[in-house]
Amino acid sequence: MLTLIVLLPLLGFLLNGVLATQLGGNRVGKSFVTLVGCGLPILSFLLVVKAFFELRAGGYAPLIETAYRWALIGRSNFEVAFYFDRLSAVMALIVTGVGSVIHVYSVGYMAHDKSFGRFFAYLNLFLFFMLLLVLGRSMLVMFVGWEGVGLASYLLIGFWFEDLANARAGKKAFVVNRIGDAGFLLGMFVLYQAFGTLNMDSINSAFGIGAAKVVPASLVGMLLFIGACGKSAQIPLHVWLPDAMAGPTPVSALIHAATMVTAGIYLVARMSGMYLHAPEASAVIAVVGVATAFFAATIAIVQTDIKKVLAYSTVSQLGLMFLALGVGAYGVAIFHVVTHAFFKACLFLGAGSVIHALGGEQDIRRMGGLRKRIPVTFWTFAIATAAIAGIPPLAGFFSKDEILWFAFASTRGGSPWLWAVAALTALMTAFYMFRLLWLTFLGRSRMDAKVEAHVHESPVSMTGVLMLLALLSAVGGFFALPHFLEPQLPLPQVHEALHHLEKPLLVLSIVIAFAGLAAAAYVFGSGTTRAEGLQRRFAGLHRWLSGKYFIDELYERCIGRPLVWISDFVFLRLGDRVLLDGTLHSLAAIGRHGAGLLGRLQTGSLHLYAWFVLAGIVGALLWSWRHA
Amino acid sequence: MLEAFVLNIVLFLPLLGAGLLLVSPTDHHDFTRRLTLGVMLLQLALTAWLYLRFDASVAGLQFETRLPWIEDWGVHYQIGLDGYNILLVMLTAFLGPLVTAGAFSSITKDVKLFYAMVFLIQFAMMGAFVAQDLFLFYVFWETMLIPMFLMIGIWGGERRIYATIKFFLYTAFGSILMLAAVIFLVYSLQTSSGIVSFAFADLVKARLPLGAQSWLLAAFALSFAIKVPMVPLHTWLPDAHVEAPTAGSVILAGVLLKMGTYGFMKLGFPLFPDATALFTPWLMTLAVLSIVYGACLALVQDDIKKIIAYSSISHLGYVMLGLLSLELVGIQGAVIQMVSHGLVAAGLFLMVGMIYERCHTRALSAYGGLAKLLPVYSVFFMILTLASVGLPTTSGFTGEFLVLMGAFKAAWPPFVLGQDSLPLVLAGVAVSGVVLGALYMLRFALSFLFGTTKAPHSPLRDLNAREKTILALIVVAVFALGLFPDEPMRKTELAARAYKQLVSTSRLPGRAP
Amino acid sequence: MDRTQLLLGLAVALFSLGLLGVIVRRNVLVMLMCMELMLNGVILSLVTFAQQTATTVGAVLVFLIFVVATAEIALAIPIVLLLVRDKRTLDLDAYSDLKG
Amino acid sequence: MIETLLQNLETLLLLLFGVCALVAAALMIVLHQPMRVALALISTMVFLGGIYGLLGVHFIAAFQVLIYVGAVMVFMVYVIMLLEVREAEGRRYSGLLLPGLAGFVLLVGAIGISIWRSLPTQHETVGSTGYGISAFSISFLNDYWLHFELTSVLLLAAVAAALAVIRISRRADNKRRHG
Repeated sequence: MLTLIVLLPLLGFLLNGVLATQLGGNRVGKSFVTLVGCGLPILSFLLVVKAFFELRAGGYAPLIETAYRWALIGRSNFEVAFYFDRLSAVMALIVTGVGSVIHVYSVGYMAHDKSFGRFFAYLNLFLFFMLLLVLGRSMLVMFVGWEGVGLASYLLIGFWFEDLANARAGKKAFVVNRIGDAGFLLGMFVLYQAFGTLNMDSINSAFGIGAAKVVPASLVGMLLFIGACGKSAQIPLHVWLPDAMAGPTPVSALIHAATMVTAGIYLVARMSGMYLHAPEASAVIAVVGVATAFFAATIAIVQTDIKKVLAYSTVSQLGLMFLALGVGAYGVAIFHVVTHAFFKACLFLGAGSVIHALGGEQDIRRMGGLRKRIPVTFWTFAIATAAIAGIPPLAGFFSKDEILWFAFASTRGGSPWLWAVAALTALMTAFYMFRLLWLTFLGRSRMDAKVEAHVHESPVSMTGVLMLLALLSAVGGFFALPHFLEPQLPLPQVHEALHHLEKPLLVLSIVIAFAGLAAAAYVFGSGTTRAEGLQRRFAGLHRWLSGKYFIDELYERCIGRPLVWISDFVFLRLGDRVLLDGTLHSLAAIGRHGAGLLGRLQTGSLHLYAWFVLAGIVGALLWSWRHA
Repeated sequence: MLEAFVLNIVLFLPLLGAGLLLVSPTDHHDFTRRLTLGVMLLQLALTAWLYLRFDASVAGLQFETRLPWIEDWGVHYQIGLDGYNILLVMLTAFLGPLVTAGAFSSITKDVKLFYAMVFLIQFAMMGAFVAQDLFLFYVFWETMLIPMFLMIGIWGGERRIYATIKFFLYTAFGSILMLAAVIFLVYSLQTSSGIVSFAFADLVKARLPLGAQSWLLAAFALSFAIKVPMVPLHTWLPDAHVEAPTAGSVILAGVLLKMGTYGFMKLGFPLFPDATALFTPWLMTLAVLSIVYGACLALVQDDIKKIIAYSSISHLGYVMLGLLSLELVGIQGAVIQMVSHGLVAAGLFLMVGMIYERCHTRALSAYGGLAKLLPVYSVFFMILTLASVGLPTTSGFTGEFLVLMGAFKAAWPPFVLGQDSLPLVLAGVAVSGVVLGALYMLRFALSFLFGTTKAPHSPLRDLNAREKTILALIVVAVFALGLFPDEPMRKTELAARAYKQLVSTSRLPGRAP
Repeated sequence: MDRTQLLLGLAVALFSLGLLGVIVRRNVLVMLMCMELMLNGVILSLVTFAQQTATTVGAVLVFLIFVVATAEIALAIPIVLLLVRDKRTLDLDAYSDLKG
Repeated sequence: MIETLLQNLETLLLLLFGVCALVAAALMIVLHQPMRVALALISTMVFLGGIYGLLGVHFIAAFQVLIYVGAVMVFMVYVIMLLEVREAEGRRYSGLLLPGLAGFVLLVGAIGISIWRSLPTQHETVGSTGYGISAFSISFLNDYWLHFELTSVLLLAAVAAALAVIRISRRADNKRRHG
């Protein structure tokens, strides 16, 4: 059954990819594409639900299903096997559930695109790989999914490839992910040579019984975290995600917010058995996570593209999830993954609805006053915004608060300054999210007249999805997910001395959320004049933030250009052309010139030739004396 | 018995084909093409039958033929299949019809002569793979050179003379050193054991002193490394590829380059295990250098054929790395990587040939947005590109993954024991090839397929049925090897074990078996 | 100094004089004749050795040399005739463009 | 007494013939006229024939006179007469006179020393164990028949080549005449 769950989207990919594109000559119409493209993921979702009930009926003993043997080399058996436990059940539900609704949304969103079939084929391909990633028992299968979702992401970012910038963003995403994948590979190799297997349950239990001495867990943890950094857009590999917004908006919602980018969190949580023995790696994860959260939030404050704001917000939220992982609260991180999937998908789809309504406009400086025009979108967007900002009792509040609490009090590396930075991030999150809400929907309209005339609410297939996701964003926090996962992912111990601070901190985080809301209301509530004033006063800071700390430029200067320079100048010109071919050509030239010199001896004078004969005879005689 | 006979037929079928072409009419090009394709398909069918009959549980030679040839020198006509060559023989037979069909529309000059050359190369390559006698191997090894030389020289591009002479000089230089080494090797076998034989099985038994081994391995390695090619002996390859006609490039990349790695695996390392142990750090360094160097150079080329040529250098570096790792995983990976590269590079060169037929330029900057103009072409191109990048589920992944895993597994224990950290560093650098591979291939795909449409000739017609069939076959093979590599690896497993056994029985300290 | 050495010395002198003549003389016919002189030197040495070792192989070789000399002249003379007809001179230097 | 005298006479004659041959050969280098050079060569050959006779290989002496003097040199003299070259035009010697002489001295020295060093000091008398034409013929046709046949092939080739040369010259003539 697990195999079937994985294979259904693949079937969808093959059907749509062959029949509904020019590869098979566009044989089928849109209704077929819709039926296959949405039906199979929904079927897959239903199967996951069924599997979940089976899991529960079996007392949560993991379901294992081996599809086939990929390779048997010596004693190492590489099998394609699927593993279904609490963690993968949660992830699979999210992936197929949120995935299915986004498929449905896409039907409306992409209705007028000429590559309708190709789009659904890619989406199904993504689901296939994502399910491989989530359900794989072996790291090998996970890696296949890991790279595969990267491929799907690449294809979807560059979906409108006529614009070179889109294709370039896709390439950037793929290459940056590949850097992470290299780390993943290395970590995998170290584990393999230590244990001779790549099955993650075996590895975790091996660490559980004290294999930590055999293999440096922190090293492996760091290497795997490099992979997680790539996929989940953490510093220093975060640069690809904002550019990835070049893809169609449902893609941004599905891949670059709800599912794929959380693969890194899933990886760390899945390998938690190992990370428990890797305190150094965990500390690094926490610091990188909180730093990413903070810096991404600062950038999000000044972005003007609606999707870019959400993208940086995603990076920031992912950072918070890593913070939770770093302090050992794996269940909490997964909890935030789930709630984040709900409200971020809702936000992105809402943004998509806005963009759809405005005919492609994405700049929030040219929006405003949309509340009345597209009310459903506004209300769902507002709920999701409140959720991400941490307004109780919406979903984001619960998960974020737990992260903050464990960052503060966990015995596995929690500390007050981690909490302080995370809280500051939460404040900024509330601020920039409400800024977004305000600039987009409230206040006066700043739209062109032509655009304004065109504004319309989206079809019901889109708004229905928005409402469903908004509902989930609102109530999602009431599933006590960390406790559900606790048998598998135990929560860390809390410093006893700090226990009494839990309630005050809870209140504080509510205050923070409302403070962000208030600040946004103050700055943007009455037009943009105050905001512009602030921008003038902190012009230098603003330049840094809107330039995204010039990380892209830095990479370009320090890595991109030197690489090309070395390749072109050192390797190609100096190495290949001068050193190697040069040596070769000079050898050839020596031969040619030598032949020319010898050729001059051929004067045509027989006398000279005869003299040479004479000299030769004398020489031969003298030589024979020496060797007599 | 029947199988041994069929293997002989498989070997000599191309020669027969060339003979048939000799007596067939000159001007009936279509007849020539169909005849060639028919013979190639027959060869493929027979080879496939042999492949299925091949018993994976038997170590050593199967379907063997051994007849005396030059008895005074102990030379035998000895051929057979074993785990070393079974996949490569299959690859050669598989690519034969594709090369033939791929050249249907591109070769219009001296068609008969051209296909005769294709037959001759096919014959020589097949022979070099199935030969189990060093003398026979050498004869085939040299025979390969001549039709290839002619193919580039007659049907090549503008600088074909330069390219073909460079190709010839490089390979002939290596071959002559190898010949000297062969003679010395047989001579010393005779003096040490009194046996006069060129058979691989006998030669392996001769244990020479380390000094002699080193010189002999150096001679063999030079010859093989030129063929592979390993940096810094690679500069003939881009020129040869660029100037060769499509079929030439396909044969070169698909099979000919594997001669080098096959030679290392079958001859170079097992014959001289002690010297191999001595040379391993150097060879490994060169292999990793090839991976990185080839990738970097592919990054800055504008000629699309050169990009693929340099990527070949990079990919074959992985093969060498796997062979040198002496881990079962790495060795198996190296074999798969050989086949995978044969398929992928052949496919990419065929695709370049197809676009060249339509647009008559190989400059990357002349193209753009082909995905819009040629959607079907682009799909195939993308798949092969991703296979070249080594994306999971394609054959490239199987090869690269297992090779890197093997290299790492071999490098880790000496590092932990504090003996030697060089292999680990090299394995780490080799992993970076994964990133570089993505970088150059996607750069290629980016400016080739995407962006605003730009092509030297429009309107372009998309692939026809013949081209689609060729590419579809390759793509199917690529995925089969990526998804189900177990079956082929069963057939090579015993050979990989034997190779490991032979090479790692070194008497040198620090590398005890 | 016995006779063998004497005869060999004579043979050497004839051969060397012949070679000297080929080197220094300009007239083609004279050069041809000097080559004959060289052959004669060689024949003398062969006869001497044959006598010394009392075998027939030297004589056989001498016989062969006669044949070769005859063939050589039979070919050389027509060539010289051709050249003279073309160049109107017997001076060897005029033929140096034959080197190609 | 007479025997020793005869022995000495033979040696004396050998010396005499040798000196004469040498002088005639030297004359070949210095004489102007080709005809005179030819005559000098003929005398050298005749003297050599004498030497062969003294050594007891009469059939080679006969060959020498018959083939060389009788056939080859007559041909040569005929050509000289045909071309009517009385006066060698211009200089007698090429530019390599001095290097040639130096080489000559070196060559004579080198071979002379070689002979000196390599010959064992055996005092067998040359000519004491002579053999006749019958021994020669038998050995020739028994042991060296292949060489014999090859000489005939060589001669045939020479004839063919000479014919070819003549045809070329005739064609060149025709061309000159018509063109």
